Amino acid sequence: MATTSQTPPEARTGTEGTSRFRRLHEAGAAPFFVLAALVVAVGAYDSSFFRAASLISLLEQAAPLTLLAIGEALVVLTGRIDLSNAGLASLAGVVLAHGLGSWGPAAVALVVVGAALCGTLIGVIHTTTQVPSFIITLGFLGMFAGLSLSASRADSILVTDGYGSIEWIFFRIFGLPISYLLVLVAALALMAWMKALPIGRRVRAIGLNERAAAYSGIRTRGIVIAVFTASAALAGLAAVFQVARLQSAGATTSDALLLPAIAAVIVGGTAISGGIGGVGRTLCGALVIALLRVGLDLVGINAAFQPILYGAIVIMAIAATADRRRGATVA
Amino acid sequence: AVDSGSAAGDSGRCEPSDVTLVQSGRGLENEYYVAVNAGARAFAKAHHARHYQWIASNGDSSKQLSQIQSILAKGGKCVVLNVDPNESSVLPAIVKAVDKSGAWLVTQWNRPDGLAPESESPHWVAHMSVDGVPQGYETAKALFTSMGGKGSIVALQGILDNAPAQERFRGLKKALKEYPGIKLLGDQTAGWDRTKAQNVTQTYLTKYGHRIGGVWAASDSMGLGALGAVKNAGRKGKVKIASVDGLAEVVRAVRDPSTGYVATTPSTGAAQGALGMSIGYAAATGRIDPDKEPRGHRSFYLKPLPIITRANASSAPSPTDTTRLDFKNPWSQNGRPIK
Amino acid sequence: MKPTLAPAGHHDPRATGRGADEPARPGRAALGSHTFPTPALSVLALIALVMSFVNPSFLSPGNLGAVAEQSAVPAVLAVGLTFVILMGGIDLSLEGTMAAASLTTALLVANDRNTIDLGLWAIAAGCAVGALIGLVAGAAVGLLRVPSFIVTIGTWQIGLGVAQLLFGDTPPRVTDESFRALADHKTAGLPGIVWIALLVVAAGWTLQRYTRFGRYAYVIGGSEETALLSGIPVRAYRAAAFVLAGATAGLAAAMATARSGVGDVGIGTGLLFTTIAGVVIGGTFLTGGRGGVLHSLVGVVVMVAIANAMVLAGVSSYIQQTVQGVVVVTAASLTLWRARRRLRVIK
Amino acid sequence: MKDTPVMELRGATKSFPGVRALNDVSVEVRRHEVLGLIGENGAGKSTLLKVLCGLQRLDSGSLLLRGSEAVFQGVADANRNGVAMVFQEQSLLENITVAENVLLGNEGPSLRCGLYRWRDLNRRAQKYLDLVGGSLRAATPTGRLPFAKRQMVEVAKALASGERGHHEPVILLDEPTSVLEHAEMETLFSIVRELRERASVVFVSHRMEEVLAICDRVYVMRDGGVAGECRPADVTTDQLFSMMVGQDLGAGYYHESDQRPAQSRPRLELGDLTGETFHDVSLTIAHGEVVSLMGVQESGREDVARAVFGAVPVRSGTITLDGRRIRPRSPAHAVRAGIGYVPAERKVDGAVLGMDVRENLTLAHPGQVSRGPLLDPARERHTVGEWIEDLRVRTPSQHTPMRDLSGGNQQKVVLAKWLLDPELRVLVLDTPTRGLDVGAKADVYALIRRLAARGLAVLLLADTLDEGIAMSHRVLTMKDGRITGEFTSGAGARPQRTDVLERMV
Ligand SMILES: Nc1ncnc2c1ncn2[C@@H]1O[C@H](COP(=O)(O)OP(=O)(O)OP(=O)(O)O)[C@@H](O)[C@H]1O
Ligand SMILES: Nc1ncnc2c1ncn2[C@@H]1O[C@H](COP(=O)(O)OP(=O)(O)OP(=O)(O)O)[C@@H](O)[C@H]1O
Ligand SMILES: [Mg+2]
Ligand SMILES: [Mg+2]
Repeated sequence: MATTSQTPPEARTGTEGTSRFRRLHEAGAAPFFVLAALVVAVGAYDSSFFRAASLISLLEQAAPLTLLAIGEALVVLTGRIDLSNAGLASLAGVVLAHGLGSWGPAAVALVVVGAALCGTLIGVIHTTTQVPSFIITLGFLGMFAGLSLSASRADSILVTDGYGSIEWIFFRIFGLPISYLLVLVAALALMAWMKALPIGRRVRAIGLNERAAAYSGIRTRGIVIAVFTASAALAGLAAVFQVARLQSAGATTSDALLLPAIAAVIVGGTAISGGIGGVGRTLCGALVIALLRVGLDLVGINAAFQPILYGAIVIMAIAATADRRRGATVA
Repeated sequence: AVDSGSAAGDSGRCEPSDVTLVQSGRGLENEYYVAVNAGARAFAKAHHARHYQWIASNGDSSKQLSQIQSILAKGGKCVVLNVDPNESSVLPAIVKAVDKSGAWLVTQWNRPDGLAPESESPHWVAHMSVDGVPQGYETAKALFTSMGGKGSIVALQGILDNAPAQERFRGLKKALKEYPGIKLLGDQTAGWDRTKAQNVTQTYLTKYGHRIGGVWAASDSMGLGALGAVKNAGRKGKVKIASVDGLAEVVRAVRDPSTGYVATTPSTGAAQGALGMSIGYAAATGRIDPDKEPRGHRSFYLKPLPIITRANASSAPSPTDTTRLDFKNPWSQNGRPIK
Repeated sequence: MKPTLAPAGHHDPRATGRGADEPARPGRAALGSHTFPTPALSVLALIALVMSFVNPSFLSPGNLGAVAEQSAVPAVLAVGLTFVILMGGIDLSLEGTMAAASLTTALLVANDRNTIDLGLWAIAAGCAVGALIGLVAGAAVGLLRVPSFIVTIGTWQIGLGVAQLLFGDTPPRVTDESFRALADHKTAGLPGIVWIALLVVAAGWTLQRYTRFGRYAYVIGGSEETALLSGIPVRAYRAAAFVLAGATAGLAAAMATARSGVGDVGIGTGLLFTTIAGVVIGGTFLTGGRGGVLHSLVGVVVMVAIANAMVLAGVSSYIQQTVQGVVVVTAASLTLWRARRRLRVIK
Repeated sequence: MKDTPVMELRGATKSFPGVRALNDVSVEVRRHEVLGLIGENGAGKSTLLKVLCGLQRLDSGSLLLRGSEAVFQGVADANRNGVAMVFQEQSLLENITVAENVLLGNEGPSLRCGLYRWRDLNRRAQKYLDLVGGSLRAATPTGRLPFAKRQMVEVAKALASGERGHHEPVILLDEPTSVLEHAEMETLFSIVRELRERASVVFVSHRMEEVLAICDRVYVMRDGGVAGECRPADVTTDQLFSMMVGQDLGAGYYHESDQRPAQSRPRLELGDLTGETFHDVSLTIAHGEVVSLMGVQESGREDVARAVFGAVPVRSGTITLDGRRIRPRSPAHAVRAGIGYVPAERKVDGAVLGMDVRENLTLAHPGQVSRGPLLDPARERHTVGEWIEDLRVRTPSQHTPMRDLSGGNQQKVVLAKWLLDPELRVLVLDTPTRGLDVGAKADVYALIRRLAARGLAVLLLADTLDEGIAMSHRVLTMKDGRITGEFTSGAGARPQRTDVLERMV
């Protein structure tokens, strides 16, 4: 959806003076500044926010959102979008809640693998029919919603048997939330993966110039399928976290995380047109969004004004973090 | 089943002046929550609470949980929460968070099967709900009676994974059994949504035509949508409608015989807001010890209220009317316990 | 999400080789080209065919009227959205914009909350509120150069917030019967909102075919660079498209408000899905430059017809969403199938 | 007044990162003349035209329009002043009609009360279309036109744009003939001759005969400067050529002495290969052989090249590599079989401009700089450094984004991307020197020679006839999707240009 176009050559020359600022910006520093500014702003209203309990609680809340955002970031890096991952997380949660009793810990693996397969299916259909990912995943969003409604028999499922096998995710170790540590481990693993293996470059090359990537012998189709698979697997993992956190699952539990996850990716400075950005800064973007979701309550903003502020802050944050290197990223 | 490590048993009860009252629900663009907020706010005002806050989940379970966790991380033990969980699946986590921080929680409407305050934690003081079965049953009966005990109806369901929606529909089914002359032609979910209800009803009206003698809706907003469709089909007054919730607009429609709207239930929002707060407040300030309260005080339905029909519609109070609320006795409205 | 087709300057001979000087065969040309929503119409025909076996009342005049009535609001939304998408952008804020406009309209006609009565000017006010929210998005996209995808998630929230502020305690109920009659009153068997929608579609089509704004939408969507080279003020036109989308969302909200009789924050719930899916199924490319108002109209009718058909066919509520999802994917695949090519980039 | 040039550049200098595209250039365009501009690739011709039409601004020097200094705010502004250009890369939109393209941004009188009057628009556009001939119809959707016809539309568009002003227009044509067929070329020439009566024309071409035939005056450009000015009557093609390339390069331009005889063992064989735009193409390339495939725009030669690389589907026929039959279903397959491909559209298909030099260089064969599955940064730095040095890629660092490199250096990186693989067997080069400056071009030629000497089979789609003849062991010509001729072209025994040309058109 995003169209990039070369700026007319003359328009480029003006930007050279601020090169240090630009270098910081290109390195992905902007989201960190936005996060710092928000933390300071919330803390200024309410100094108790700086207490360890508050900050750790924020990290814990951010965990499932971050997982979804990381998966989304991989898809967005190729210039595509996955509108179905939150819906898939809801479905996976329902399946997991059913499965934990009879399968125990194996259910976790089954759910993540099953979710990954759903992602593979999406990728295959998208690359075969050459229908834009926006529409394919929109359709799958509907399917997942319908399926989780049927699977949950329109009721929420309390997990009792087998809860022990995932409950520990939201324990703390040395005062640190295991959940977020796990997210960090997953993110670091992905970052290392993207950095140390050729696939990272291939994903970015597809986002930046898919034709050139294809003409370089990169299996673009396979990689696109792979990122959808990864996104779906992370959605499955997010479902595990949600069930661990909520001890139950409902048909629509994670649905509402879709737009925040996308916002997190973009606030993190990943270009929606693809190729620029990555996992690390998405962590930061997810924290910004997680903070915004509760920060306005902490500051005590009247509920009716909150959406207005949220919308305005998101737009401004993205204006600050957007990387416009590739010319005018509009549309 | 919720993890222990509870802060229970600590004797330190809160001074009334330290208590923070927090009411959580979907959002104030919904009349029901306006009534809940009015009730809770009225309680806060009556008790000069230091701080009262309304937080909106906007239909986002994760957000609701996050908001609550953040408020607990900040406010500690003297927080009283009256929560309408966005869906029952967030409730265990809310209970866990409250239990860990030692704050006080009262919940409304939704809870997963197998989870109850009396068996979980003293900090989950009570869970109250409104029994949807008699609501659905009574309104359906009123509908059937107005149709003369025979004919066909269609039903509009609420969001399918929602307990009250299911209870109300069960009430309808129960009434149907008692009225063999009434046939249920079809039921569809309209997701509590007025426009969607209007579209579904319109489609039903073209599908079944004049066979439809009545529409039963699980909520008033859907009932109003059905009314719109009936009106546009030129069958206003001929197709009877009944629904649940007590929206002001529906009460007005019930008063007007030409609409064909026969029944709704009184609004319970203000009562749920005020009672929830007063129970939590009583626990926080040490007036009651949740562990010592009987089971009927921990999980209960509100006393069923007589439904609103044309006979009593003109005397029905406004949903946001808080003058009749009794803040003295938190158990004043208790009906039967929830199993 | 940018399906870069063959890049400028690189021409696929297969796309261009045939029919150098085609003799005018308008029928064939229309069917084979992008100027007519043929695939979407085929999908519609397919639905009608299937339903004529499953439940023939689908094709009854009454039900067709119902489909028309239910299509009216999303069709109006689609008209504005089409121009944004033609230029390669997207507007996700429809539901929020509609919420704000619905309350504005309801509070400005005769209503039970205040004594203001602007009569039909309230509709204009609703459009204006929509246009204003569109302007915020347009300005952000044009001036801040932020992708519209995310900007309009922001303006969606802003619209919802404005609506919540206006909501107060009770939904403002419209007491102006002439305003409500606008939606309900039947002329030639069809209710008012259908006629309004047809007028808007006609206006949109005129805009698309006969005005600079409309023609330049194709130019900008085709190649922003060429547009800039030709001295077209691209940013202004882009912003204008968002303003138009906002205004039509405002009008759609007024229509929906007239239909339901109350100002409602949730007035647009679910319409974003219907409208965007409709626009794409109609054959308007999300990358811009192809498609049009008529395409979107047909696409939206397809979406509404599917929902209607499922109720008529008695499909269980539990699987309706699933069926709808399958249909969206299938219909989009059918519409876009003929464009498939090796190494084609579609995002 | 008669002698005031319509447009004049004085001491014009324009630099891009790493390149001085125009270096103290002074030229003038006189009234009612056809001014020719020739020069090697990258000599700065297009840049000069872009400056004249307001697309680019000078770093220093001045632009005079009808005697007074002018600064154009953009192309539209230049149009209003009667200056219009046909760009080297086509700039028509496929999704609107021919009429709209011709009058884009210039609809003026065809809009009444803000509404398009299509008939009027079509009529006005048709006027220009009739001028350029080619039986073009204004109401046709542009996407339906074949490539060459679009070029005529471009000319019509320039005519229309040039007439926006109140002065006699200046029309700038940047290589308008490179994609035209013979008959269309004749039409174009007659248009240009007719234009001379009421306008000034600047004409850029690589074909010297054309320039000599049609121009009144010619500037020869070299390396961003004007190497000379002459009248066609006074010079021969050979003289022009030596002015263009400079004395020093002369004979060594194609490094002909480096050509080694090919071995006889066949490396790549195509047997009756048929696809959508080519039929029954059979050819064999031996180890160490360079075969150039010549043909005009629609001859199908590009698709043959792409088919070998798996980028377009093949209907029937065989591709045999080192005696083993392969069926490349995608470029990825072809790459794994040992085939490399340098596409014509460097910026679109060849390089990932947003990535840096190092990443681009290792994109196709990361295995060469990895240890096991992991990329080895040290090894990568080393290997990339070697290639940069070897090919004399001028880049500030390995981490410079490709976007910032000059075209020639970008092209070298794209080539190196394939050379990284020691197993490479076949290299398909689609106009690999397009857009390269003189030095870079010579470097690329030298490289092709070296590769061939290594045993590689090279399929070359040359940019110009001369290049194709000079660089190859054999020249094959294609027309309408079929092979029409074969010439051996060993060192010292080159086929005649006219003979080759004859088989192509
Ligand atoms: N926008 C740009 N940014 C950077 N370098 C550029 C740009 N445009 C041109 N150049 C460089 O300036 C030099 C002159 O380019 P120009 O396009 O004028 O050459 P030309 O004479 O038209 O060549 P050709 O015959 O290939 O068209 C080349 O080295 C080219 O790479
Ligand atoms: N939106 C459009 N897209 C593509 N082509 C168009 C469009 N509008 C007009 N045209 C082309 O322009 C031509 C003329 O359009 P128009 O229908 O106005 O002409 P006409 O019918 O001859 O005139 P009139 O109806 O005024 O007598 C059409 O044949 C059509 O090919
Ligand atoms: Mg050039
Ligand atoms: Mg006409």
